[in-house]
Amino acid sequence: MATETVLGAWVAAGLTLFIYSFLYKDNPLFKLGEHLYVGISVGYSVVLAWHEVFVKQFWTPLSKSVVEAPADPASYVLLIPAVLGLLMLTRFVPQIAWLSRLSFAFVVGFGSGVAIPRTVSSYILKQIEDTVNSLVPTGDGGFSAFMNFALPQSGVNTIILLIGVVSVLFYFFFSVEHTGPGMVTARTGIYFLMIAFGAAFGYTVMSRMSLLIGRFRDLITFSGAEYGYATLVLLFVTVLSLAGWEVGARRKGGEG
Amino acid sequence: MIVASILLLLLTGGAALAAPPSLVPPEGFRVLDTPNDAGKSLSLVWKASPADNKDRKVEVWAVESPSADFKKVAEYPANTRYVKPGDFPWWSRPVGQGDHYVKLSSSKAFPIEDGRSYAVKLLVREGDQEVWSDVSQAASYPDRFNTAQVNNLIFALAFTGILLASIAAARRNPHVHLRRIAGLDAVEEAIGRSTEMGRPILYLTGSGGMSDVSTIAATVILGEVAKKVAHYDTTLKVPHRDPIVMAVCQEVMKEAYVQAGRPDAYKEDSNFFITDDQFSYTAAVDGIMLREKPAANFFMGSYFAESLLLTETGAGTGAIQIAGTDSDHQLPFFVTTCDYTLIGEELYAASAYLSREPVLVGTLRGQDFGKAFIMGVLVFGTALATVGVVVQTEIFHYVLDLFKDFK
Amino acid sequence: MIFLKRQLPLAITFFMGTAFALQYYIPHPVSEDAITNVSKWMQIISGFALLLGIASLFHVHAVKIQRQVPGWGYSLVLYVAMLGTIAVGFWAHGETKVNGAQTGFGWMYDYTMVPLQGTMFSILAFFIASAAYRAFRARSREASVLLAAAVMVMMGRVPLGQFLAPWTWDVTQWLLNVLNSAVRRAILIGVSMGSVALSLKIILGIERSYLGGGKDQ
Amino acid sequence: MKDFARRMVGIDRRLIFLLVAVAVLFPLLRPFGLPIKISPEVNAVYDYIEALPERSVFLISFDFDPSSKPELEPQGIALLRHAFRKNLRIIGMTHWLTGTGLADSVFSKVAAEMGKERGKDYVFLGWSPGGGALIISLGQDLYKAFPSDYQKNPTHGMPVLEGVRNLRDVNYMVSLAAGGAGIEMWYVFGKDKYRFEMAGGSTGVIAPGLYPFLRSGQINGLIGGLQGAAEYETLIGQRGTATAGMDAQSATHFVIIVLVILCNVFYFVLRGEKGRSA
Repeated sequence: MATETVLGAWVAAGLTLFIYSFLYKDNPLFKLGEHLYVGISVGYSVVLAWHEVFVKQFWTPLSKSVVEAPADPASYVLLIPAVLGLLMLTRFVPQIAWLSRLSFAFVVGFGSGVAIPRTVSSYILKQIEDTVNSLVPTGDGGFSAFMNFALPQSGVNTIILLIGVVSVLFYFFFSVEHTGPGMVTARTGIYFLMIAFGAAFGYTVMSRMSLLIGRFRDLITFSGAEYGYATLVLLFVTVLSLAGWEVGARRKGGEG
Repeated sequence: MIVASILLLLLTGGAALAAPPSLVPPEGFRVLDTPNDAGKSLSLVWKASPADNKDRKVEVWAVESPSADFKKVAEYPANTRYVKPGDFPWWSRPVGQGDHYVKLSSSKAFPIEDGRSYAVKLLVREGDQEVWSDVSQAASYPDRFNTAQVNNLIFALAFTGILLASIAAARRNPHVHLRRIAGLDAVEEAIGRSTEMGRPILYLTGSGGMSDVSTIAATVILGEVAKKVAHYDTTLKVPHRDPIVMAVCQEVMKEAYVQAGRPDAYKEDSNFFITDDQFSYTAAVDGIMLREKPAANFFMGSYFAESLLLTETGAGTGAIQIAGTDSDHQLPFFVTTCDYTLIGEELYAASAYLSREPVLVGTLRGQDFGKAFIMGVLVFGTALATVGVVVQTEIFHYVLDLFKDFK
Repeated sequence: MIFLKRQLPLAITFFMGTAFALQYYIPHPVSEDAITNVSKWMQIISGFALLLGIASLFHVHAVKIQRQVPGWGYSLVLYVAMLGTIAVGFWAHGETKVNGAQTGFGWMYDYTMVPLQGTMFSILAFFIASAAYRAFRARSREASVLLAAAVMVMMGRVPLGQFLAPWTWDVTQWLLNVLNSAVRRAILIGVSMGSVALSLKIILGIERSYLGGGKDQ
Repeated sequence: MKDFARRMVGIDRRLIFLLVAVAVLFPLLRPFGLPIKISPEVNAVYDYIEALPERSVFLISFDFDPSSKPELEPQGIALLRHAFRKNLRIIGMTHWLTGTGLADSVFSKVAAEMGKERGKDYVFLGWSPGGGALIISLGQDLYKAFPSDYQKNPTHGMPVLEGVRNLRDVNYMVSLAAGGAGIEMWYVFGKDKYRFEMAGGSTGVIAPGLYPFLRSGQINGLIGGLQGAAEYETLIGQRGTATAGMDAQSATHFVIIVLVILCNVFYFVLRGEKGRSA
């Protein structure tokens, strides 16, 4: 197997174990791994931002169009976003920091503008449209089709959906006290909420466990002979250094 | 959908019954500029006929320029391309419900330019019979407004009006009625308890910066807690992970102690900075919980994975825990590990309720009007839809279409 | 000057906001060209915005190292890692692979960043487990309902659950498609109103926090 | 009883960590291979791709980063295998900067395995910032949004992109999302205006939040978490890491369930005690 692959396996396994050492307690190995992580991902972002945005999106197209049609002002249009982008960076020069406001105004204005009609369309109208349905059984199938819980669109489920949406909306309605019928609706709402949270809970557990499984699979791979038993060796090293650190800390504690 | 299927059923059924009739040209054939588009496209419409069936083909023949002669552009089975409910709103429907509608876009085979008139005719063929429709002409134009989405625009404008009105109203009187929020009542109890136990109170403002609505809400609620704490003079500890938020919280607390008439009791060091690093911060706060055993823990603001570690340790030390967050991915954990939880918008509501800041209160009211309206639409709309099906009428679509999303 | 600093930004926001909100309703080619160009510009500006965030992080840790605040060593580690990655990255012209062969940049990504990031989040699996044992209590009727639903989904979503109690599968499906949908839809509508309200307040200059403070990204 | 409960509640959490580690390790080393059941949500995606004619345009957006690799990478691999098998033209991209390398390697890996050619059968456009703005930009003019692909080849005139001007020419789209900048965003800024059919693949964490869109047909299918990935692997009859992981998944879920039950048993025992002492 290629040297860099084996080396990679050792590095990957080591860093993984460093992070897991937090399970014992917060310790230098973990902090080391964590800061490496931040540093490397920021570095990666810088490199990609440069090549993918500055070079591909800006420099190459601009120079191309300028070479093709130097006289045409349209060739220089990409300078506008570049200037706006540069203005953002004036944040770091207190005297002219206010210039950055112009570009933020531009970006935030655009963002807010495009968001409004699309939000209304996708998150409000479309949702209302799908909630408003006839309750009486339509088409064939009759009552049995109406009572079919397995079919999300069936009549009974339509009713439940309507009750759920309205009662939860009402729970987040702050202009009236939750008393009398309001009380009943709000309670219904909260129970619906709890069931949904339960589902979210279950799914979150599922996700987290999947991540763990993924990492463990790698660790198992790296513990193979072809990788020089990287995981096992490094596990031993990590435990040892943790113990050493613990002892050191104790002693310091003793003196202090 | 249903209506369409019934319609289709009738039509095909009818076709099956009828003896193979001699072909008649499609009734009411027209070509027109496609409505609500950016141009470069024409629309063809013609009436549905009981004789439509899958063996009968409809061919579209068009001519680019007067000089050139007609050529075939497209072909469909005669029992397809019906206008279904939901395709068009009643206020911008080029042809009747259930009739035929075909959109002809500019293509290599048949380029369509704006402002030029094109002649189109249909050829209907079944078996060896065939018959031509008469020629219809139209030109394509780009449109200035998409009328199909006018309901979307109205909704947006109406909501703007309501929002501005309610903010203005709140500026005049910020003390409009807002409902009590259970989580806030618990605050009193928690503070009382920690006073009698002589233990400190721990208050976290979450991981967000000052630009997060939830962090702002957290600082507002901190002010309220501080006021009560000042009365009882219990110790309040606020560990931070963002220097700016810490500075704000110091001001808020000082102010609260002054309002409570106990400026002397305020301690500068009750706000303190730990680290901006997520897990190290969490570990440190857990340490505080285990050493000082606070009787009450408050978790307000936005949280990520750390929420679990914090609330778990807190639950272990037997403290009353009150949470408030809009981080929905963490809510399930807060609900199961804390005694009270302000869920999502409740957190914003709480801060409006306490601060009575006109914009906050006004926005909350504005959204309430919006919600009330939508709840009404849902209930009333369902009733209409049901009645519509019972008495077999399309009439209610004039109302229901207003709350659908058209393109 | 005060005009440039206060009113002009607000004017720009208002103009951009209204213009591109209305653009949605205008199919005319003119409006289409407008959004084609401006959305393209946004890509480039966002690139700079990214740099802004990164630069502030640079700054924070530089200060830590200068002042030698406790734990400044880690900031140094962060710095070295960051500069190291940047160096390797530019050396490889940002390419992770050159005709099939992995570059140093690709290696760093595959063997340091991927495992580190993956592991950071997988720790949570352990914390969920210990929280499950020590904190997830049915302390109220609501919490009991929540836990019941959670257990149902945890059963119904894995083969073992489907194997031991096949009905949990169907119940889970119904729970997700109907009950859960209803709640999520209500929340979605509520939150959307909030976000529309915020957008409106920004466009109308009622909400201005994005102009001050450094936390706009 | 009560002392026992008290002692049990007080045990060192590291023991529980150990328990979880074992629950994951054991099934990974000794899998017991339980059958995977297919949900309609996942089936819908499979059927739609199955029904697409050859050379249809399939856009897949890898909107995640290494932190959710174990869940979404298998989904991506399964989808690509299926799409390549159907001879679709595949366009790949990502909204998540730190996920770029991951997405690219998945593409090259599966393409190599299926003997497909970059630029002819598929293209990976790479990453670009902008989120919603980027989607709008793609919807208006793909070549403006991505003048060149991830390997710096100009997108104009690429055989794979023949006849594709913008998102309107996409036949099917799937976003594999780990968060906000994903499925919803693709709908709101993409499908809402450019009318292509789309589905979602997501991490477990965000899956429940996507059901309203599934119900309203805003997305026509949903692949949720590792289970979803395993279902898709089963559908295309090529078992992968997801299927292999499901046994461990089962085990851990049951450990959690048992822990929750224990937790509550002890809680009620001790609560009774508190009640009296107070």
